Amino acid sequence: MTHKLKAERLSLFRGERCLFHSIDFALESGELLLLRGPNGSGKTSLLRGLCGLLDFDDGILSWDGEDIGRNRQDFRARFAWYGHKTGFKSDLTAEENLRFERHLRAASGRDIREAIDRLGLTRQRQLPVRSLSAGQQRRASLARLLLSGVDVWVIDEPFTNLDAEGRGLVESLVAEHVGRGGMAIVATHHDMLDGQPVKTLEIGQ
Amino acid sequence: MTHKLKAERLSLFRGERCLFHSIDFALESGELLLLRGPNGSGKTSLLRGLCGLLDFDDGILSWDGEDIGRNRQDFRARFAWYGHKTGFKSDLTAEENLRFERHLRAASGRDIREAIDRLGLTRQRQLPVRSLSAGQQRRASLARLLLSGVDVWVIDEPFTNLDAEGRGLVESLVAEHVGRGGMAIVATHHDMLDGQPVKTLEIGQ
Amino acid sequence: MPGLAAGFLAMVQRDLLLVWRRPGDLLNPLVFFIMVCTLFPLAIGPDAEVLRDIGAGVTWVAALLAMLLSLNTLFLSDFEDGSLDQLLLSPQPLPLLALGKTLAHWMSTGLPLMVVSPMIVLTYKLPTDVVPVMMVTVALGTASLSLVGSIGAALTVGLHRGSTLLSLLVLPLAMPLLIFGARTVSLAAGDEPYFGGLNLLAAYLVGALALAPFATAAALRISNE
Amino acid sequence: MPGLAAGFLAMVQRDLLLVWRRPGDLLNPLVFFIMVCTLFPLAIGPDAEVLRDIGAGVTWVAALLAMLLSLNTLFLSDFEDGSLDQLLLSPQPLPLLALGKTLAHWMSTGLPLMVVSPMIVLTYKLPTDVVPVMMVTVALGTASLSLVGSIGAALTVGLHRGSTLLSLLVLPLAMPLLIFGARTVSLAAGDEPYFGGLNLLAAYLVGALALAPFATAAALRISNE
Amino acid sequence: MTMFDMGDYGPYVWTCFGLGLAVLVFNEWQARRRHKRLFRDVQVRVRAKEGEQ
Amino acid sequence: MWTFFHKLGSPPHFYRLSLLFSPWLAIPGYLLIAWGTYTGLFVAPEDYQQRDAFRIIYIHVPAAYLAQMTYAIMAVAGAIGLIWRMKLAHAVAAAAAPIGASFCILMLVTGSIWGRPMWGTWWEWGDPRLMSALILLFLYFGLIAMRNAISDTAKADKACAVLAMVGALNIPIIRFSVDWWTSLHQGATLIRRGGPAMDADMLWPLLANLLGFSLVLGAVLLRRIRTEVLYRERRKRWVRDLVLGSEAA
Ligand code: HEM
Ligand SMILES: Nc1ncnc2c1ncn2[C@@H]1O[C@H](COP(=O)(O)OP(=O)(O)OP(=O)(O)O)[C@@H](O)[C@H]1O
Ligand SMILES: Nc1ncnc2c1ncn2[C@@H]1O[C@H](COP(=O)(O)OP(=O)(O)OP(=O)(O)O)[C@@H](O)[C@H]1O
Ligand SMILES: [Mg+2]
Ligand SMILES: [Mg+2]
Repeated sequence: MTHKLKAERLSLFRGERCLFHSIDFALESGELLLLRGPNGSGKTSLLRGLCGLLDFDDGILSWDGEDIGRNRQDFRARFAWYGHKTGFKSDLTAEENLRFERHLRAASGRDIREAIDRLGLTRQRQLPVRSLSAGQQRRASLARLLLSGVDVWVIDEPFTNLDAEGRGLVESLVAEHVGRGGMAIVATHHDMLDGQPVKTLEIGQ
Repeated sequence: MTHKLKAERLSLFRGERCLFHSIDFALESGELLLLRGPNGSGKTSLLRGLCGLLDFDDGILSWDGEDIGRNRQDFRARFAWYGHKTGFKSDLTAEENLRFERHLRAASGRDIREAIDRLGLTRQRQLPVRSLSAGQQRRASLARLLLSGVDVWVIDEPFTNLDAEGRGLVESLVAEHVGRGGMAIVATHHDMLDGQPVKTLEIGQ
Repeated sequence: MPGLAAGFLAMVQRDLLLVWRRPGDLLNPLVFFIMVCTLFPLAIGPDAEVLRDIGAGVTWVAALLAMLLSLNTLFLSDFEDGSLDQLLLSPQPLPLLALGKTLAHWMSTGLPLMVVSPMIVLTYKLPTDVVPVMMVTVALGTASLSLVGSIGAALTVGLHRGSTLLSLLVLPLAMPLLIFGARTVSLAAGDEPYFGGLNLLAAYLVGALALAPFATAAALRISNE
Repeated sequence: MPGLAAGFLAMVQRDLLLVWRRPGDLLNPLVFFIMVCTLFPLAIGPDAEVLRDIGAGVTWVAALLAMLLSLNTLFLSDFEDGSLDQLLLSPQPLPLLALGKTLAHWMSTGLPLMVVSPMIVLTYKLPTDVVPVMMVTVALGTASLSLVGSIGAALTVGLHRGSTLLSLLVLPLAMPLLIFGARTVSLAAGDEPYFGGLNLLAAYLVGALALAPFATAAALRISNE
Repeated sequence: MTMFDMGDYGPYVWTCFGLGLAVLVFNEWQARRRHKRLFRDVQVRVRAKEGEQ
Repeated sequence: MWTFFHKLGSPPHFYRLSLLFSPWLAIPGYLLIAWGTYTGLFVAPEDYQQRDAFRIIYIHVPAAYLAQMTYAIMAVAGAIGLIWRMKLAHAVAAAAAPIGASFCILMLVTGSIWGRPMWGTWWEWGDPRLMSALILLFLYFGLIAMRNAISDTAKADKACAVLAMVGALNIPIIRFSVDWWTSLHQGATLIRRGGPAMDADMLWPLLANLLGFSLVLGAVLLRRIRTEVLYRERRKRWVRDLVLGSEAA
């Protein structure tokens, strides 16, 4: 079944400044939206607004024609968020963190161990998240997306701190998800999935 | 006057694991060393060891033939560190932070305002560091390097969160510094200063 | 989606696991409580009669302060490492998750206080038959404090303000607990009837249990913008 | 390189500026202190004689606790935002910078406590001519606490252990201060000679001033690995 | 038998000496046990590593 | 002489030699304690004031001295480790803390048991001598807690060394406080001008126990240091050989 996410006239102010004004886009199942813009243009803020972490000052966000803002709770099961912060407790191992999050949202049915192996953290399985290197922490929080059975992946700068192999991994994860009929919205300064059909939204010009 | 930084047989353990073993390199004024390696290979740890934030388990680091480990304090004025954390108090503006740091180490004689303008933060001058976007924070901490009159820049993943323009800025800053006879040691997953002579050190193979 | 009970229990379990990994957090309020209770005799001097007079008061002030101080971090680490984002975005009802966190908080702060409170009875030379009353009042009072305090903690989490604001918010709500609690123990120590105080404490707890989780959830959404 | 005095002063100035930006931090220990001192009469009841007996003790315990709790964050935010790295890498002598931070800490915690301490004298119905003694002992005691506490804060900064460990480390060192301080005020309130205690407090301060910055600097280097 | 009464202070004196003995025994035992455990631990680990190679 | 010390400082040698030394301390130590305790309990005359209760002195005073001596050892070892970067010194400090804490507890418990018949109370808040003993215990607890809190051994060593040195400076301050206001506790009877104020019959068993406890401390300390050394060197070649060698034997 295909879904449709539509944004109309989104705008947001910060302090005295208008970060963005009247942003529109529409996204269907199986599509990827790349969000681009210079530093400080408001990409992170837009993404946080999309998944419900902050409120836009104006505009409507709808899912299959239904206004999401009307009743956020019904739509929470559809969005997953991957930001600058890991969202993991740093005293627990990645596995323990993921096992907890199992109970928070629908799962993709994948095995936690398997996901950890896929992200190349097999040897670090026993380490608390605190002891992982910068890139390893980013990898670990990718596992959250992989394990969730959620429609829309909202991703902020996924390539940060990753080596070439890790960047390839992100691309293939997103491609897989989109291929299975998911949606993804990705803010990044780098190119991604070259040669495949992606929508692009530029902000802050 | 040219200087020489030399590392012999550096090694470091973390927990049960040997992160790296017997690393050697030598660097002269006007040279750039790129440090490369996959996630978790110990780049960050090596850099922190070089500028004196942690002790190696073995090996000698020398400056113009003098053992640095013997008396670190004498060599602190030679290294500047740019890591994952901004090193700024987030309640102060970038300018206030930089003004404080003026008193900590030798200055390059550049004006603080000028540096801020150069990094594209003119409009954000009044904002506390907390309110800056991810990329703006990274830019602000680049100003520290620019303002310090220090021989060796030790830089960990400078491109993180920066847009294309910001990445160009980093490259030109490093190129300028090296051109003026400074040294720079940069850990990065990306290419840098293509076509110019750089030394490369691979770890974690 | 996983069931409601599963989410609630997972929340409690995660927070207890965290405490287990860092027993320091568990000991924090406990050590503070014991510290306050032992510092007093040191500073005041060993006069047994004075000690007996202030025993109940010291215990309750110490317990209140210990709880207040531990509340500061109730949501702070979740806010800082981004896991609060994940909780807010979860389809699980937030009041339930908040209640889970509060329960774990009480189990790791109020419960230990309750367990050591008899020690205070001895240190301050109160009659030993006060012990059960002391334990019951401390249990009821700290549970109410956890609940009421969680609202304050949620309201102040993003403000980077330390615990002043939190104390100011929670203290007026906590004052009745302090006064009833200390009075009940004093009365019991003087062999007078004390059931009125106990009933009030219990009623307060029931009210807090019914209202606090919703207020906390609403406050968390506002604070995390 | 900029001069030593410049570095020291810049350090003091920066930390005071930070406090100024977030007055909550300044109020934190102060509010705590006032809270402890006012909660006691509430919990114990208004018996003037009992209050007079415990006045000096309560003040000193409250001051000690307020200082201990504020110490926890002395180096924490510097550690977390990476500015501790920058301080450690600076060619300025670290003990001097540490002393600067400690001075700023005292000015934003100990000094306000000193200023409000006369209020306590009134609340607890102590004779008013105790006021100067109270202020002097509190000033000396809190300054020593800032210094000694900075060692503990530096030792525990990277451990993510909350304030338990810190309290455990600092408390033994602070106990003499508590005992001398409270005793001196009590003696003064009872019109007895109290200069011995003052001298001891002063001697402690001088010792701490001479040694603590070096210990703190060493501890910071160790903790930040 | 009166020797063991210690006047009326028997209980006090004997608990003290008992505790003294207990502390001595505990220290000796703890020291030996820790060494034995660690030694076995290291042995297991080294053997596992040798096996790997 | 120097080569001897140098050898002692090298872990494998220390590991081997310590096993040889420790019985030479332990056996005379336990014998002295046995004699001292027996004589103290059954031979020494009773005190004219405290009567038989005074016999607690034969446990209490050695415990008190050892608790303080162990702290001194720890602080000095920490300083040596920090200043001369001698790893063995850190091992000594790490090994000493739990032993010292155990004697400190013994001192407190025997003291308060003694206090019951003598002063009519188990514990007296605010008594300077009692408080200083308690502070010493807290210092031990702080050190042990901190060592447990830091997972990296080298870092824990350095941090504990700093703390031990700071705590050591505090001890004289605490002692000084005793003179300032009156204490229930007895003044110095052993070490004071004009010689010990004690009957020779009472004194000799006390001295025997003091020496005996000290020797036993040395023996136990050696054993614990040995364990520490083994732990710290567990990745080294000599440990591997040692461990595999014992398998063959
Ligand atoms: C909890 C209670 C007690 C504690 C913490 C305590 C602590 C100490 C300490 C630390 C010392 C060593 C002092 C030094 O090295 O100069 C000591 C020695 C001594 N204690 Fe106690 N004590 C306690 C109770 C008692 C009691 C009740 C008595 C007897 C009535 C007693 C009699 C002695 C004697 C005779 C010495 C030897 C003094 C000397 O030779 O300097 N203690 N005690
Ligand atoms: N206590 C520990 N026990 C075992 N391994 C540890 C411990 N602490 C850290 N490590 C390991 O040390 C390495 C840290 O290396 P470092 O942060 O220097 O990596 P890096 O090369 O900078 O990686 P990245 O590119 O991801 O930033 C990681 O592999 C981590 O798993
Ligand atoms: N209180 C404030 N007053 C004015 N401007 C603010 C305030 N808070 C934030 N801003 C501005 O809002 C913007 C934050 O945007 P956001 O973090 O969404 O940027 P971004 O596009 O994600 O940037 P980056 O690529 O650097 O991550 C910044 O330009 C910042 O300066
Ligand atoms: Mg961003
Ligand atoms: Mg790194």
